Amino acid sequence: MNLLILITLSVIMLVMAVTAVVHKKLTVAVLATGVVSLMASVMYLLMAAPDVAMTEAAIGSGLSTIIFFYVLNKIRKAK
Amino acid sequence: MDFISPINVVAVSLGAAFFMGLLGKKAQTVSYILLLGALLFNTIVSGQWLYGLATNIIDAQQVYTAGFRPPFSINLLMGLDEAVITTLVNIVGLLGAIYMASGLHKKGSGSQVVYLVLIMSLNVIVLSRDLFNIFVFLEVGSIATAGLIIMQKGINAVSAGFKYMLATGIIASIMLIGVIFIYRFTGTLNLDFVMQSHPVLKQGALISSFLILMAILLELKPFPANGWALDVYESAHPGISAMLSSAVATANLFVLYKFTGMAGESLMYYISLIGLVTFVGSNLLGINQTNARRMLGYSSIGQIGLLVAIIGLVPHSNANFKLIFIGILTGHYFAKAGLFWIAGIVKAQNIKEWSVLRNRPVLLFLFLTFVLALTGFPPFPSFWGKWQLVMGLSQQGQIAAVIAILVGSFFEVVYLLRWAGYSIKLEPGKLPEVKLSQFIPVILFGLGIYATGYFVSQATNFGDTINYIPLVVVAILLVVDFLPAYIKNSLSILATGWFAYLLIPGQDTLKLVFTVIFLVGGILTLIPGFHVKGKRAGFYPSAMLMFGGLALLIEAENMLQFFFAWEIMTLGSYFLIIRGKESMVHAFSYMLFSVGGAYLILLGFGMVSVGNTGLSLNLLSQIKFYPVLAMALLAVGFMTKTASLGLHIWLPGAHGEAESDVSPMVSAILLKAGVFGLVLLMLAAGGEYNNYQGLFYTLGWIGALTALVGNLGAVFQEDAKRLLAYSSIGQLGYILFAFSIMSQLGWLTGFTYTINHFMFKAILFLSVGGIVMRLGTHNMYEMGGLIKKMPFSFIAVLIGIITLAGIPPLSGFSGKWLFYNAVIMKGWYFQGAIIFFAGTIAFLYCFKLIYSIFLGQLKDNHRNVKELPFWYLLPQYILILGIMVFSAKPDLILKPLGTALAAAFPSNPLIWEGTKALSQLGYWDATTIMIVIGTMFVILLIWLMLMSRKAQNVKQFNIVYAGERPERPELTHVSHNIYAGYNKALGFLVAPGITGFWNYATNLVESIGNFTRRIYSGNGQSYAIHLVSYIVVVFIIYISSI
Amino acid sequence: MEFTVSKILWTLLGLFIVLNWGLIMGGTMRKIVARVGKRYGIPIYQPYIDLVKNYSVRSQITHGVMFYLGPVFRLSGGVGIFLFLPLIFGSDHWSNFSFSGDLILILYFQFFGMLGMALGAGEGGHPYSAIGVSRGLSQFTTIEVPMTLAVISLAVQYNTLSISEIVAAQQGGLANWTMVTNPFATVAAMLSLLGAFGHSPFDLVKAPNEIPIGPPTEYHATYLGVLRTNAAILHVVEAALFMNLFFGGATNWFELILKTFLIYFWSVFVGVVFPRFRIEQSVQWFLKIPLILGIIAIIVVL
Amino acid sequence: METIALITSFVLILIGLYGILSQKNILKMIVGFSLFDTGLHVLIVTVGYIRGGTAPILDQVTGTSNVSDKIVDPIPQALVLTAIVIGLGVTALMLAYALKMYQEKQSLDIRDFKELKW
Amino acid sequence: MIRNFFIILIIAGLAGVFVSLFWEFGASDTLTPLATHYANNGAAEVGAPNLVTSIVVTYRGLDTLGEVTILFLVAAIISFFLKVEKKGQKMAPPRVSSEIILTASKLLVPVVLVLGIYVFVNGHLTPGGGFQGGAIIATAFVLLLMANPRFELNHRIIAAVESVSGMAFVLVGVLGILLAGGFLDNKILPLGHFGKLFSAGAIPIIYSLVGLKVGSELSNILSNFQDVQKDEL
Repeated sequence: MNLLILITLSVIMLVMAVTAVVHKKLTVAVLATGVVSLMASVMYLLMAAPDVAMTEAAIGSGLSTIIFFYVLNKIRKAK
Repeated sequence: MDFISPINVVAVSLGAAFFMGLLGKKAQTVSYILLLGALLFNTIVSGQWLYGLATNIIDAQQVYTAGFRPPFSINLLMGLDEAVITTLVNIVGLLGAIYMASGLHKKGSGSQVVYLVLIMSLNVIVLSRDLFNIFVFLEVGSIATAGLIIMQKGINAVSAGFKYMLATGIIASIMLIGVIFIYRFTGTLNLDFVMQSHPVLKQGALISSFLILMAILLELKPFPANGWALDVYESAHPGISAMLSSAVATANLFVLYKFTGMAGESLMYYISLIGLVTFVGSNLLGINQTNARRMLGYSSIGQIGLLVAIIGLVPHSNANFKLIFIGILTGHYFAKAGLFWIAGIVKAQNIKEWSVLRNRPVLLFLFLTFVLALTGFPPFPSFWGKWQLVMGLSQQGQIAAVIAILVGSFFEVVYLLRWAGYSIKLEPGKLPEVKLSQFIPVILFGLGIYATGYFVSQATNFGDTINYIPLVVVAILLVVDFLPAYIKNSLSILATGWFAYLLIPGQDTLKLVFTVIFLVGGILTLIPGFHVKGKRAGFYPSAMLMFGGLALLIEAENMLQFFFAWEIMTLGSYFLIIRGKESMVHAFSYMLFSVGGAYLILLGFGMVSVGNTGLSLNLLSQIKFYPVLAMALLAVGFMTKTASLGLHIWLPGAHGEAESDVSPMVSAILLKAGVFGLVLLMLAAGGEYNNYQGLFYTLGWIGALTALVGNLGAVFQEDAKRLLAYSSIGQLGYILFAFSIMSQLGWLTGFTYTINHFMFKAILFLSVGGIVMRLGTHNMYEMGGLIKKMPFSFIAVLIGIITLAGIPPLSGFSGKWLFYNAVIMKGWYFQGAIIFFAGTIAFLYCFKLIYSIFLGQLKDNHRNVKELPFWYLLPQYILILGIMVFSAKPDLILKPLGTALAAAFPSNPLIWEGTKALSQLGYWDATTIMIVIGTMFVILLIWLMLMSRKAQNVKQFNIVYAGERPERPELTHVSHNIYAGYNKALGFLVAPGITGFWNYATNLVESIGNFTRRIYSGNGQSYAIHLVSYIVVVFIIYISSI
Repeated sequence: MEFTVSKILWTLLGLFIVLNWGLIMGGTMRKIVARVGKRYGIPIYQPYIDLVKNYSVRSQITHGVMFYLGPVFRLSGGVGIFLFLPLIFGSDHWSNFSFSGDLILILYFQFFGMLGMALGAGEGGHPYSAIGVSRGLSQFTTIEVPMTLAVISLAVQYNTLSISEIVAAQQGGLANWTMVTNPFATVAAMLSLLGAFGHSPFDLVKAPNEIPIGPPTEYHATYLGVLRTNAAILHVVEAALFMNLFFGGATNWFELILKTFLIYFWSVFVGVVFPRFRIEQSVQWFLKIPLILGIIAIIVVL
Repeated sequence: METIALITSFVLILIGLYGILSQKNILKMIVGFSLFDTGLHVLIVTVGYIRGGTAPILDQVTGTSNVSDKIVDPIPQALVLTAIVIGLGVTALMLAYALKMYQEKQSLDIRDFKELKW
Repeated sequence: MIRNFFIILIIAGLAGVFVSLFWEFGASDTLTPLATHYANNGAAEVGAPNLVTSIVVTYRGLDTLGEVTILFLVAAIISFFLKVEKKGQKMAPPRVSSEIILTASKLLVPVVLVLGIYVFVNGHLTPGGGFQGGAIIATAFVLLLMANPRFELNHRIIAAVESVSGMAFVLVGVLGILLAGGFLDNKILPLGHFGKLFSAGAIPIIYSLVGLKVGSELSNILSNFQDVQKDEL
């Protein structure tokens, strides 16, 4: 069961990662990165690492994404 | 004595940093004082440990955090190595903060916090024994650096900072991968435990340690994956660049050193390779730089590469490893920080604008100190380091590495000394105001580098045999440089006399000749200095550096002393030569050849030391490792000084453009240093019965061709001093040839030529130099008719050229006679014929010289020219006296010389019957010849006087001239290109083929550099690609080798 | 050897003989050249007349000390070579002061006179003097190369540099002469002799004199007398040197006079036949055939 | 399980790296960095994973003795915590740089910042 | 094109490095000796049930200090880096946030803050700790900003919290040297009863300080970006 979930997570992560790299729109890319992080934190839970999962969720998918959006927003405005 | 635990460095720094964050923007001064306080504290802690550990008051100590022993917790180790490195880091941290006082002030507490944290993190990475901990603090350091880079305003710093972050981000990630896998494969993160588990033995652990080492190597900016670092060096605040170059690099190097225990021997090989490639490559690219700070960046990277190479090359168990490392490290550390700091004072980016330093002699002095320290001149630490390195590597048989190191060093010398030349010679602009806070750190580092140099020298093998008295004399002269010239001149003469007094008594005959030439010659050529009015700033320290070096050369008993003296002398002569008005370029090329030669000598000495113990010069007679090659290297090294064919192109300019009284010093005296080296070498080779016949045969041919080309070159000169300079090339060719004969007569010839050349070239250069000074032109066709204005000089020059040409009865003929006998007995007929041909060519330029200057038509603008000053004539006439004595009684010198040579050259000696010398072939009685010719000349003169009646002196233009009457002396003075026909017939021999060769070589090097540096496209992403591909390429090479 | 009074007197006598023979030989040669050119020519004793006339000219000027000393140097050169050259083999009286130096001394002492003359002419301030000197020196350097090779060849052949010993080695008939034993060296040296005497085709050196200016005009009167004296002595002495080196020397004055005449005649003969070379031509010429001959001469004795 | 995680982490790292090396937009490069970091974190956690282990928190399930047989390795987890925070710091700083660069040049193309070269 | 090909090539190379590591990897069933020690003795030595916390705060406390320093550095750098000289330029007209966000933020912020504090105070007992708690606090701050873009955060207060907590962290560390076994030793306080809130020595204190510090630092960073938001270019 866990293995199946893990595989699914992996696939989502990789697809999102590729999206993040190749997609032209920055917002999409940033969001995709956030999703990758989020999936990773689920993965940590599966791998018995709740501390890491929390941190990744809060920092990796949360704060990083927010900062990204601040910057994106700023740049969009400047345009 | 209580030792403060090094962990307090972390605690105090961070505490202070956090507190400074609290202070906010209003209390900048308070926070700046806090910053200095914390940095001072760090310095005291590490200094205290250094003192304690160095004096064995205390043992190396482990600091355990959290109260657990490793591997359970992170521990720090404070040993002697760590103490040294942290002290270096903290000192430059403290002084850097003082230097950047205004910058840190302006930016507020934020930048001060970042600065402090950077220094703290460097301390931790040096001390920590935990891999992950080191990773964390490396990251702290990179982020702090990225923050400090943007202290400097402008797009350049921002984009450089971003490139830096890109690169360090990738590097850190690679390192993290390595660290985590090391944990996976060894089960620990503690460095000592990792090493105990021998990661080399397991493939996975090996790859992990490879990644860690690659990461730290990449932090050290290996060529060519280092574009990001260059941009930082160029664009960051100079204080920060200084910090990066000395403190950060030092700490990272130490980390590399700590980590090498994880790597196997095979990886060490690649580390050394990476280091060497970086050293050579980076310095090659440095050659094309015109931006001072970028150039310093290239140099930094090169030096760091060298240190990396040392870590990889020298076994850490080798007793000298630490000495080598510290020597080169401190040389780089002090010099690079100092130079970057000066760069901040100067502000100018282009190296040609650095002449502003001349407004502040102290600053210029410090600048030169740092540049010379970087290039590895004595007495700076890198000299000792490099010496020991070359010796050590040679003994390991790593000749290829030695060559790479020397090539890289040479490239570095090229651009650093060009820069030095610009700053000494170009017209200075306005120096920005120098703040005291900027000045103090530079001065302290200047002092530091001398002190460290002395310290390192004492630790070097045989370093305690170095005699520092000449350098003390130089230092004194530097201090009293504000005094008028005549006082300093007297002091210099006294000092030279004192050296002579110390050296001459009891000196063995062969060395005595050179001692007299070097030191008595030194006194004689210093005498004209009394004519100079004013201060003559910088002249006397340089001159005494040269004469001191020459004295040390005589005294040298081991190879280290010899090389030390050689470098000191080279340095002094460089500064003397570059004083000439137009001599910047020529001094530069002189220096390049000299340094190249010195490196060959160093390599040669290295080869000599292979398989031998000690450094005695006597080892030259028992070379075990490729003896012929070693001999040849040494010989070629010395031949750069004697300007032998192929290596001569520096000489005409250097001697021709030097100041009037410097030309005789460098020509009559300095060239003999090369001869001295050759003499030592050839004696050691075994004298008459040596195993190097082929080598000496070649040298003989080179000597003969040098003589021909030198003399022929002189014939076509219009510049009086260059004519003499070319003549020196020719004369030194004779000398090389004569010594190469390797027989007693050959050597007597060599010595006779040496002595004669010393005397007549000093006379000629003094006269001609004085005349050039009086007239303000070098061109002979602008002179003429000066015999009436300068009769004494005319007599001196006449005697000089008679001696030069070897016309009986003066002593030049002794040389010619000995030469013929030696050549015929040796059987070198064709070489001999070439030399003879060269000798007849000498007539051409002798005539041109004396005729164009003294005879023919006096020019209108010279009608009021006065005779040379007394101080110029005095040494000339003393030397004329010398020539007369040597001409009439050559046996005074040649007899004892023959006796001294008999040991090495027993067969076919010169036999003396009274004043008559007999060889197997012929005979010659100098005294009788002198009497016969003298008497005959007087009688014939009387005959003419009896026959002629009241010869009437007529005016200048009272000559028979077909049809018209000359009105201007210029039209009647035939001098320019008078050997046109000769040029048509033989000029092709002096077509600048050799100059062309060297030009081609230089252009080739430059264009390779220019082409290669295009990889630094400025695109940060490309730099990232370089980084990753570097890892991949090294990995592939490495993995395929194991 | 000592400087005894008798030695000095014998030497002076020798010098007197050489001077007279030189003058006569010079006159004879000019006569011969004139006859070859279908002219009547001067009387053979003309050089004596010239000499007396020059020495007795009343008015005289000088351009300076070196100008004055030039002829002295020149004459010293000629006389010096005479002094250091053993003239008659086996005769103690006629070996002059050759004990003070060997062949090398003579080779190098040639320069003494040339240098003085060049300097003296230089101070005269006449542009053509300098041109002449520069041409002369240029040509001279290349003349000396085959000469040197020949001398080296000789020294190797006879294993000595002493002229007396070289002559001694050639005694005992024509077959022992260097001319026979070492023909290449002899030819090389004889070719360079042409240049040394400065007759056509190697007389560009004197070309500026032909229009009535240059040293012989600046050097007038007594100076010219001294120079003429020197020329007379030098021609004989140089020929005698070649005689000693290549043609078996001379055991008596008659042999000396005959051989020197022939050697000198050789140069005049060639001069009459060949036209004048430009200076670069002569330089290159000497560095071709004579040089190759010289090299062969050395290879032969190796 | 760890095999898949390991492969995922490696591939993530490589994708991130490809982003860094190939994207011209600075923000996209930073996105690449984020991916790289995430991959790294997954890798570290995977290294510490023990089959069938529980979270390294001592509770009723694990008890306090012979814990070592029951839990996964806590050390990599501790390390990854640090790494995540560091990653955030680096990303934030890079973004600040990106912003500044944009302010200076109105461009986010890395190729436009080539004033310093050679 | 060539460039892209080359990039793929070197990434393939790097993949090669990974593959070689991958082959060596092999699944493991047992802990490393080091981890075993922590697992079996952690409770006794440090007294915290959450082993990750023991390691982060005590065994590898120096790393944590460094990590906190990094955030501190980043905050400091960004603050002076992104600072724009305000030259009396016009403020952009405030964007009126939607009612929902305003209400939600008023409601949520205190809850989130309490959650954050709970997470780091209980860091030694349950999953979570200083970093997570700090991040959560920062999230609360984000909510505030979202609700009111013109919300002026008092920098002084944030800075004060940041600095004081940092200094306290260092102080506790130094106390470890003075009172216990070494820098950052948690045994300056009694280990207490295993599994209780006030146990594990100084860990709760340190982790709380870390939480405060991380929270304030992250907020600081965010507010710096936010300040840039407000300043027009």
